[in-house]
Amino acid sequence: MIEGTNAQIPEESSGGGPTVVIPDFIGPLDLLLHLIHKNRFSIFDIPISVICDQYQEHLRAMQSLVLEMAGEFLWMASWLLHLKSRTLLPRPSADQEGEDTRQELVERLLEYRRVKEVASALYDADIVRRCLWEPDVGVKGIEIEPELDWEDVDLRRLAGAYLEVMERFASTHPPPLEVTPLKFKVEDKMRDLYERVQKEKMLPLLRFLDNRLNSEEVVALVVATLELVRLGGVCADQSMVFAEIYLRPGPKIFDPEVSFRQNCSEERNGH
Amino acid sequence: MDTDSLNAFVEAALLTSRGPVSIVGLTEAIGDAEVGEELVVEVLECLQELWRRQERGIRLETVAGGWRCVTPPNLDDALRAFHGLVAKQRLSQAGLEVLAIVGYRQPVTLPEINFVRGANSTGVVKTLLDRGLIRIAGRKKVVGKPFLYRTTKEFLVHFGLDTIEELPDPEKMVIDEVPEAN
Amino acid sequence: MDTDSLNAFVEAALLTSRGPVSIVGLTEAIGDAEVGEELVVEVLECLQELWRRQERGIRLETVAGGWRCVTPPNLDDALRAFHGLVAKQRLSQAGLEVLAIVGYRQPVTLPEINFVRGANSTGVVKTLLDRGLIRIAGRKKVVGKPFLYRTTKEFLVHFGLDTIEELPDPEKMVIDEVPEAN
Repeated sequence: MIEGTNAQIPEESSGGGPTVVIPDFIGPLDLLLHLIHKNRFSIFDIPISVICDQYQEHLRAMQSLVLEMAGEFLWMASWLLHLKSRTLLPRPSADQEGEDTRQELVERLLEYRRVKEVASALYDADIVRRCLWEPDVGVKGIEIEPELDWEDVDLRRLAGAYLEVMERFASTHPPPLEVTPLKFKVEDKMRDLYERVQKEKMLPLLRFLDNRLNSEEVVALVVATLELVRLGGVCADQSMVFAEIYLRPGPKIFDPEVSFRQNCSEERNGH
Repeated sequence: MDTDSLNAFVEAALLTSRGPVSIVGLTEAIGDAEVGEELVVEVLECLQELWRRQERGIRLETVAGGWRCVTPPNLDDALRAFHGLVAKQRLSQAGLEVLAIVGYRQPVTLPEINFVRGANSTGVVKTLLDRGLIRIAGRKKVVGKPFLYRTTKEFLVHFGLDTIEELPDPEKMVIDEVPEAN
Repeated sequence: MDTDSLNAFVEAALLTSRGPVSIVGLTEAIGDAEVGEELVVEVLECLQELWRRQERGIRLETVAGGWRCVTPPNLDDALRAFHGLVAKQRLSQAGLEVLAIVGYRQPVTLPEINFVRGANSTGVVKTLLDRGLIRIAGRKKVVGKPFLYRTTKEFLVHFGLDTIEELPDPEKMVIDEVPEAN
């Protein structure tokens, strides 16, 4: 005998809903089978009208139905209503279409019942066989890695392996550095620094750099300082390692326009 | 290979293998013209008998076309306590239904599974694929080319079946098929 | 816990553990005030004696961390041969990765496979060639003229595909909820 519901089997999509019957019925066919069984009807001779009403009743109780699942239950409700309407309306001749639809319902119920039978046999097997452990004895010198049975390697495993490889590749090969236009030009910084040193006569470089938050600006300033020292526009001195670096006016006059032109030609000649 | 070595080898091969071991594989590895498959089967049956005793912590079963060592089910609680593992998750009713459909109608597509169950089975199919109980076996040559599903060897092992034909016959299980007068 | 169950549990715990098993761990898992460490040691020594016999394929040795199951060293060669044979019906993770790279990026050269995997794949490529899952399809016109690899018809048959174009988008296949045709 088949139980309309198998209370022992927990339903994964139940989600701990309220007191309604939802968790017990995992589909419209399941609910329908339950109703037929409860009323002790034969699948081959379902009083559509009664079943249809009871089905609707249950549906009303299942207010918490998830939208996706609701569709499945409503589809069955409309089917039953359709069948019921045909049984209520007396037809002069044999209603062939109605008979076919009714027959289809019977066949689907029978098929679903077979599925439930096999499922319950699998359930019994699952209970016992979940409790079995395989030995895990090693052999010295052989790494028995958990390999896949070739028969069970399918497209999904193939695709999964590919994604894994590509992910690993991406993580070990970071994308090339993004080249963004420079926000701070060395030339500008040279001009600013030179003018500032000329004006203030002494500039504590490290403290000056500390106030700059942008690392790009710091880099530009350091390069500008080195360049100015090289051209003699400023002098830099430091009393000891890690001590403050003081910039003072240098022996030469720094004319940005001239220097940059010179610089460029020097570079061209140098290479 | 003398009898003692043969026994020892078969036992060691079984205990160091994951999944069922085939008789052909064992015989081939022995590679001794004197040791045929019948003799290997004899050794296996001997071991099976030996391990059946109450005080043994291992059994020998035939499953998925081979022989496989497993612990007796009643030791599960103690072994879980020892290894510090929680119980394996049960299969849901929906999962069991999909397995039943794939099991005896394979190869089968998702729309076909949905139709038989009268309910959407997408998530369930995905879970079963992840658990390795079903696999994709190509595409059906119809509009949309949906994937075809089959049960795996792991399915046979998990449910203790030698071949898929051992799945219970639903026709024989249903006993009230004959309509009663009411 | 009665004597039979105790024996069975200790045997099962040893056989299902890869590393050494401690007496404390065993005694705790048994969790029976009547079963102390001395009794567990007794059971272990009994098993050790039982497994020492010539026709057994398993030994019990004491190591730093406790007691451990090992196969007798004289079976090493035979077991290596056996597991080597078994490996032929199976596919390692590395094999699966190379097969996936050739499948999705064909035609592809060995240096390219190595680059993507970040590991030398020479042996794996050879195994896949031997198994007829990939084939050589000419040489790439670059320095060294390396071989180009493609998948074979056998590959298509196994995965139930008609053409290589039917290979599904890997992202859709694994990440999507719906393992449906695209």
